[in-house]
Amino acid sequence: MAEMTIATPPTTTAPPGEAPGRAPRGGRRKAAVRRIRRRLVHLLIVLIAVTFLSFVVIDLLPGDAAVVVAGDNATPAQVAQVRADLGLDRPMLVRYVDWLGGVVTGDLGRSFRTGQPVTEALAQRIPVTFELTIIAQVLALLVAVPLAVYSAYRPGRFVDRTSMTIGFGAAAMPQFVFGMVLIVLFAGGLTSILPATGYTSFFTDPLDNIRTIILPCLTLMIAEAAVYRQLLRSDMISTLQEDYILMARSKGLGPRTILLRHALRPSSFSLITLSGVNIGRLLGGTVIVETLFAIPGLGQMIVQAVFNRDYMLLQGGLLFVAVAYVVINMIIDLLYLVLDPRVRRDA
Amino acid sequence: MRPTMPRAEKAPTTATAPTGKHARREGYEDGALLTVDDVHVRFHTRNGVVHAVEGVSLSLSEGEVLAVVGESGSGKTVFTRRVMGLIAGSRDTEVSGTVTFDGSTLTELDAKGLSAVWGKEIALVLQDPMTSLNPVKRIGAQITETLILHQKLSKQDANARAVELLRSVGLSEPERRVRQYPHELSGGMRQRVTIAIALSCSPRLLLADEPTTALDVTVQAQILDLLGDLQSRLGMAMLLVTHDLRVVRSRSDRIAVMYAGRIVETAPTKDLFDAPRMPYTEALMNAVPPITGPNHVRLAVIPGRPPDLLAPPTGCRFSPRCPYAQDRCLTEEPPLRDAAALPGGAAVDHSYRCWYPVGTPENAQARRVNAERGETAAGTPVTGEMVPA
Amino acid sequence: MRIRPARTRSAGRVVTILVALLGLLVVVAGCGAAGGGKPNDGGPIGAVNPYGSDLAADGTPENGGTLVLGTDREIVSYDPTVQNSNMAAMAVYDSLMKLTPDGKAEPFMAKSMTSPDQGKTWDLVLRPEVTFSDGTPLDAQAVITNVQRHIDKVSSPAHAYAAQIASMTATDPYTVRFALKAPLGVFPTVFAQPITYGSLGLIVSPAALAQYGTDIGRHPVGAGPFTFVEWIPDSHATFGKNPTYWQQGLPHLDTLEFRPIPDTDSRLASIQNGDVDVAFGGYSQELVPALNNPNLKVYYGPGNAGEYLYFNFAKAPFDDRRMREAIIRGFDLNALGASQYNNRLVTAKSLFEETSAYHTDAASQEWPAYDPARAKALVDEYKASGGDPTFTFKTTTARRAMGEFIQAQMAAIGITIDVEYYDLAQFSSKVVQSNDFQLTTWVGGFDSPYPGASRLLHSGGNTNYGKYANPQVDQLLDQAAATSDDAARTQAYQQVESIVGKDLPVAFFSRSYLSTITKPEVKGIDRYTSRDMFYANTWVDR
Amino acid sequence: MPDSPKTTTTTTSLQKAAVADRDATDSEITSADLDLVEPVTGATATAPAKARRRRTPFGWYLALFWIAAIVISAIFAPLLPLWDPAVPDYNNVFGGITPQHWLGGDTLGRDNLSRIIYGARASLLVGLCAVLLGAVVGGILGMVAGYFRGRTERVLALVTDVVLAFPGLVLIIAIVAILGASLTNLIVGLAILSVPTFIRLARATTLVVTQREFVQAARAYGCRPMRIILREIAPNVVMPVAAYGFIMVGVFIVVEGSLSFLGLGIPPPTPSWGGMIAGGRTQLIEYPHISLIPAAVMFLTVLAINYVGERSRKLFEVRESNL
Repeated sequence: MAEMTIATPPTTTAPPGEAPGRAPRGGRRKAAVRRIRRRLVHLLIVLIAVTFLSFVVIDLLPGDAAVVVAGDNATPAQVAQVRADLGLDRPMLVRYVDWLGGVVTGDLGRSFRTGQPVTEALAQRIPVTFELTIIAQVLALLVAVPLAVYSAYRPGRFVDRTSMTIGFGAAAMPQFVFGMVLIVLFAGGLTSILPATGYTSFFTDPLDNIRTIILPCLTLMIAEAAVYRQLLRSDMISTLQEDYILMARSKGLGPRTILLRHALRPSSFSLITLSGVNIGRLLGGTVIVETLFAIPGLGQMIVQAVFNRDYMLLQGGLLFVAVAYVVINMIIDLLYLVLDPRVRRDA
Repeated sequence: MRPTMPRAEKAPTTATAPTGKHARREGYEDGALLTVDDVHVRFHTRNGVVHAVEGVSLSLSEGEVLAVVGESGSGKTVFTRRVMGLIAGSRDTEVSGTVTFDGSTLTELDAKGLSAVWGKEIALVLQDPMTSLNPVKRIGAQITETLILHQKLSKQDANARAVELLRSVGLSEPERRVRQYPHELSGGMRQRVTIAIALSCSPRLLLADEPTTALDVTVQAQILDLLGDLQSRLGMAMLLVTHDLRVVRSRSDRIAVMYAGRIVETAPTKDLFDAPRMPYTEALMNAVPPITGPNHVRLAVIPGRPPDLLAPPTGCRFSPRCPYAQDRCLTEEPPLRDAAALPGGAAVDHSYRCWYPVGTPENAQARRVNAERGETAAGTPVTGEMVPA
Repeated sequence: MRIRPARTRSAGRVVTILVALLGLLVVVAGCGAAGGGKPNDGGPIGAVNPYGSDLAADGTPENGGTLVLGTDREIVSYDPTVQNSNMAAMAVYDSLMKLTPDGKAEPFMAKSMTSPDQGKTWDLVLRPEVTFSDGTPLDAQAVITNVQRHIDKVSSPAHAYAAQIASMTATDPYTVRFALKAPLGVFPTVFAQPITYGSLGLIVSPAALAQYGTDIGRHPVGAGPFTFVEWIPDSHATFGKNPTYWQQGLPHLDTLEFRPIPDTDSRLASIQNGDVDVAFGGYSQELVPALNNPNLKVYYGPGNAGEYLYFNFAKAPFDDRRMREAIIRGFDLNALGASQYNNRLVTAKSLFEETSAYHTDAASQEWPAYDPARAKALVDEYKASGGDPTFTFKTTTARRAMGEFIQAQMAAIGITIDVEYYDLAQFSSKVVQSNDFQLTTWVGGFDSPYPGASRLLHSGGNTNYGKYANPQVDQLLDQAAATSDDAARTQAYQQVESIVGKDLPVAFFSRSYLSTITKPEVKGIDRYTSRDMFYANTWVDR
Repeated sequence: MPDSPKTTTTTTSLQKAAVADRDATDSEITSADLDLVEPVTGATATAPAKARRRRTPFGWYLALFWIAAIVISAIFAPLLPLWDPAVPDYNNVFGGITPQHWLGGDTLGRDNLSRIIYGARASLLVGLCAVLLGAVVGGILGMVAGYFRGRTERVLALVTDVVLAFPGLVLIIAIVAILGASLTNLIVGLAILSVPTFIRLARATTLVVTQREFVQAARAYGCRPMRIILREIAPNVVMPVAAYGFIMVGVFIVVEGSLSFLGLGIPPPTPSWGGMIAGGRTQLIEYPHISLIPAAVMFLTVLAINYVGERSRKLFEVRESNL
């Protein structure tokens, strides 16, 4: 969902705590491996459950894929033929097992509508969505982290209050309104300095690529940045209450060192989780931005696939989103291992 | 190390009152390393104003150990942090009084000036080693950053020095420790690390804020001995804050007893133990420490609760809990007075804050009065065990 | 005791920002509101260069360059047997025949098409110089192979036309003889249709068909002015100049790039911003601003039929003519125009558009005018005769405004209706195809009356979703299609239009708004009113 | 030497969480807790003490007033002297601000003010009901997961991950397509999307609360689990869930707007803010008020909700920096 940005509360992500000085020191690496393995099994089950769920949901959807493929002029017999051709006459479970078999061998089938292999469609769209997502995330973090750090350093002061108000405002507008405003401002309304629609691959024309993704990325990042700032600020203020910050201060370290070297890392766990969740979410659906700016991304593909009942394409898209979710969760877990030494030992 | 007479009735104004300047000069001429003059700290909270520290004055010479003793909430931690400058005035925090360290007025320094003193000249050891080390930084890095900052050591030299420091605080395998994270060490080991950090730049003054409260009983003595050992070896002055009068008996030169944000009695250690004047000090001494059970469980040894600093009692702050409290105690706050004039009060530099100081006829009279009516003037019942034998 | 520092956030600044933001929004909105309420006096939109620009007046063409074209939907397939709206198909295939403004067909890629026997058999003569871009010749066998695909594939939009062919023979390498089951005077027009309506005139290289099989939809090879380079769905489809194009010296352009921009407002923004050189508009919301923009050039023709409502003749209440008339009489076109067409609604009161030869003014006169009182009376009459006038109006999710409008209009004449919205997939299968509706919306313009009118009005016609059946109309339509006599055809269609005005099989209310919007420097536009373009002559005056 | 008993400390839930995180079984945590007894006030601010007001800021009242005004007028909309929000007036199409129509008219000439007030009903209903549903379901599941741990927790973690790994928009489209487009179904869809987050939040809080003495005591007395959850745990979980839920109300109001852009919002003729913004979008250049006025109302409302929510959260959680 496009604007579920705020849907993860910071509390969900507190890294697991543990008793100090208790665990055996030697088994650290082994424990980390065990932890990862356990997560992998869990996430594999998630994958299977999600793909199965999507088959069930698709099966429940009214509207007949065969009718859509056969076209408005088709006769019933012809629709039946199409249905048989697409294999839609078989029971759902059979189709699922069949599809799963294909997934294992790397065959995701073909789009009902255009006949394009689903793997090819994914290969065309994933880089686009990926670029958009990552750049938007990086921009959001670049804006949010300094603001959050400074706001936590001087809570209630000008920077904090102003960025909070702007942030609240950013979270109070649907994304498409921002997009519309940006188009009016930069693409054909007041000025014409950026393209309103279209996407050029980086490998085709790097400069054009940057020009085409500026507005979509800005639209995506505004609300994200607001949420990130709020979250990091809150965690950072909490960290700044810790004794070790007082200790660091008493050592004579300057505020900059304390904020960046001592407080930022232990404050960043929730932010990393949320950012990860958002990347996963955006990879699956920047639909509104893609539609508004005519970006050939995955979100548009998935939504169009639902509307066209292009089940194979939809199934492939959902599989990718689920895999992305799983992989990102793994990455977050690994990041925890890197960032929080306390997690490393325990499992 | 002479507590100057406070101007208790004077409303705190600004940090640079003429008296403050005078005190600084005087302290410097006396060779005092640290002079604290009429320090006040007030927090403006949602529920009212908290008088955390009220007109505390004291001084500390090079190489001297001063113990600040008081219950939780007596303001000793706030006082320590104010001395260091970690608490400064803000919209919610009102401060006044001066703190002079080695001739310079800390209370007039800006953040930059303070940073140059902190860690280098004055170091701090906090109560809880579990929380005072950064959980995501290696031990070594937490030690070396002061060395690199203040002593301009190279990273390599700093690392070598960190190992040395850990060895000097009695940690085994220091080479391995520097690469470990705090959670991999026990509480006692961590406190040794914080001490190593504090001592890394050989400060002239160490503020130890309840350095053993959070530790197991067996470890407490070790840490205190270590501190004492290092203090005498390095010849630094130490302000040892504790709630446990026992532990400072053999480890301090002087003791200042704090209650409700004020110093209620101050004397050389031996003198204080020989002849406590303030009933509160007496009560602290007579309180029987728990021998078994978790160390952190606080037993109600002195009846009543520490005063609410939002609405402190009028008169003597201790009066609601004092077995000798008379009517005067409830209305009139006693000033800090010199004990030299009292019977048996031969010692110099012994001040107390009481209308009926222990060991005087007035006190005996008050005790009798209260015993007769079965309760103090504040209405606290007087029980037999409260009366010292 | 927990001490809570009273860190209060001085609200002053927050309040200031809040008030400032509110003020800004109110001012912006107020500016709009102040200008609101003024009726747009532009009036109905008339035709503007409906068939493209005057090639001679455009000046000397320049060669080279890339033309970027924004389309309103993504291509489904380049296979002519797959129904979809595909603006790029003409670029790669060209067309054997080409429609003239009066709805007739003239030879284009073919040399000629004639009937020796009043439309029973037809001889299609091809140009020997035309080859597919893969080098194979566009000969009689190629045409037969392609037409056979439409015959075999029932789902082809052109299947209905092809099904009338009894036999095809190659009388010589470049001549195909079509023997029809019955005479069809308009047979050449089915070789000139755009891909959307089904056309036999888009010819795919048989070699490519053999190579790609069912995948031909993604690898088109034709004899058109451009050759397929790549297609990345939802991103772009690129075409390069065909060096062996049959028209010497053409095309002018080097490259065509089609970009799908499905969002109407974004599409308009793109042409205004200059992201694209050409935008294929679908709605009045982009046509009107483009007409008002001096920096844009617009090509538009209202076309026949247009936007209309289907009555379902198989279900109450619209099996009763009184109710059909009541709906039309209760439908305030001025209000509709004001609310949804910027007051520039091109009202439709007849099957054929006003300038068409098949149109008579009498038919327009006959069409029920807006008369809510009469509509109410008709509804009451229907009720009195035991009918229940309530019904469910089904439409697509994109037509919510229309749903709301009709609901309000019907309420005014005393009919309470439910409105249901469907996404396009459900709408096709659950509503229209399965005939499960009482009243629904449609957009369906056409250039030539055959097959357009037959598809819509002939019993069993493949867009006759309301199951309208009038033997007289069927006969007239067949007659019009069969005859080779223009005058007889005109008369037959005029009669059809007149009967339609009486039977009210559908409720016409608007012509279509299918437009081509270009930057002024784009020259040599050659188009149908369905927006489909011939790209060989297009050039850019840089 | 012993200290006297410490007075009750009002630690915040997050501090409790922090304490428990260190490990509730470690005997040393209490000493960490004790440190909170001492007022630790940071503020390196060198500025002299000034402005010691402790007034609630004016903006807070302003925000509360705005929310109250919207809610009250939405509730009493039928009693207010408003135009019928559903009846078109073709003389007022795109109408400007007039004494009759204070906020002008929309594409069908319906009164904007009336539609905004009636729209508040739908928009607030979506926000409130979806959050309420999600919070109740997610809250209960989260408490169950956090209390029982073990298999229950693992199954719920799986459910949570599955929902999160499924694109929300596809879920909404599917629900609307399967069950039909209606206010109720939209609420159900949004509630399903919010359940995982509430599960996680409630679970995290429950983990902390369960470690506390009164719960441990209740367990030791052999109280039934459901009783413990409802009597002991739920009261402690409600606050954080409610604080987060309050913010989510604003989020969902905005989400409804976004869904309207895709034609998946509240189906007409029921007016909703998102539907009004999306409906006026095509007239944005010529008649911006049709889109922008509801946009402004949505903006201010969500802003006010966020502002009040953030401040209420702070009331329960005071933290000061050591820096």
